[in-house]
Amino acid sequence: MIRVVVSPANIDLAAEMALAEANGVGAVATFTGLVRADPGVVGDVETLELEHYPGATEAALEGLACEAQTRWSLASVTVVHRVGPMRPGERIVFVAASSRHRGAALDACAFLIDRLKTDAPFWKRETRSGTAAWVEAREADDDAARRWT
Amino acid sequence: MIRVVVSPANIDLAAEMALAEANGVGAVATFTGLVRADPGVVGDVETLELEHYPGATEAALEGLACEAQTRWSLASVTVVHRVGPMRPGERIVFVAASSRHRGAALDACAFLIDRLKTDAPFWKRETRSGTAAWVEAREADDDAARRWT
Amino acid sequence: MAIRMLYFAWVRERVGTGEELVDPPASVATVAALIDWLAAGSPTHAAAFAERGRLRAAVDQVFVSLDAPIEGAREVALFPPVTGG
Amino acid sequence: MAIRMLYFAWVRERVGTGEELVDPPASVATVAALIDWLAAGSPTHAAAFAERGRLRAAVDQVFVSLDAPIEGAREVALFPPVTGG
Repeated sequence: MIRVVVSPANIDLAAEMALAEANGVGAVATFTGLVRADPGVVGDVETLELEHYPGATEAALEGLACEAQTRWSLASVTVVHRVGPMRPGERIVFVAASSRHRGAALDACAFLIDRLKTDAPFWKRETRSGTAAWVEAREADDDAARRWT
Repeated sequence: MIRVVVSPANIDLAAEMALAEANGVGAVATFTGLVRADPGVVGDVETLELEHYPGATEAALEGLACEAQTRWSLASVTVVHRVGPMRPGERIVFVAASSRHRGAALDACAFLIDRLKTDAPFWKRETRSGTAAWVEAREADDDAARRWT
Repeated sequence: MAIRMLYFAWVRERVGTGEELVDPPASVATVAALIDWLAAGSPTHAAAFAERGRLRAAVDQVFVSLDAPIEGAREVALFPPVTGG
Repeated sequence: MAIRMLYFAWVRERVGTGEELVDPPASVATVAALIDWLAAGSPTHAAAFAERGRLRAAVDQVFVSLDAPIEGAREVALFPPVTGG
């Protein structure tokens, strides 16, 4: 099963886990990314806004999910990414990989989130003390994504 | 936060996730192990029974959780392990690690489940076609645990 | 043939629109040449595209480097490095 | 001094009990020697401990190898390799 969702709706973790577990598998690895308040010199993050490239974003995530499923023979791959405005503590992204044994699920989960960070067209804009600013890409993300090539 | 639970109760995933997320963190990685029916020559698994060493098991899990928290500066570590009889599809184990960034959470989650497999005193007994048999340890588990030393 | 340009994040804000139709001459053969051609025609575009090293591109929704050809392209997107997850 | 022996999984089944108190002589200095002493005193224990390579041990709830000393130990557990998770 490949499940890719890009949506402004809250991410329902229990529902996503139930889908990932519903395959008679032995192992489910997940990663959840949350909005951090991340106090800075100009105050805490009040709002985080996620912009995406409709069509291309979904295609990129489906491509990643297929690549993971083929590479690790997974029973299921889930990638749910929120877009639009959100607040600290809310979920931005949820990825899950399920398989018979744990090694494949854990590796695929790390692969999915590392590659998502560099390969999927999303852009973050933070608002602190009423002022919005685009978040800069992290070089560490490129390094993490390169591990898998 | 370190949370270690060894109990015959069902693992409540949503409640455990809520605890792991309640620290203003940016990343939560989880691993869930499920009972597999795992069809074999003597039929499917009907029941899986988990025996443990009361006291020593909890201490071993707390030791692992502390080691992970120190090694990766985690905001929270959760290890919940079920004991007693259970059926295919039910959760045996849930581990979660949360941190600011994803690398620490993902690595700590893999560490916890790899080391739990070799260092915590649990024993599995499967019943297939009415006959119970103790599950043999896998050499692959020793190899996975050694990665972290 | 007209190309549908898409802009995202601060590129969109600096260009002042998320989408426009453009019709470059046939001599404009790559994404980089397209950027040069757009910048030459408008100070707003020139300012938006000033930091060439911070621009990324997709041609017909496929991520490409700036030296990629645009022959036959129907949609070209320009945007900063991605920051999802 | 008496030692509380604990047995788990198939070791428990083969010994026929999960727990017993034993009082080895002072010359029994290691876990391996304790196993030998128990096996010498009872055919059931001898059978349960026959595959020495498949036995693991803990002394006072700390995992140890079979050549570990048992001086002062109050609790010694014998069991197969663990299979949790």
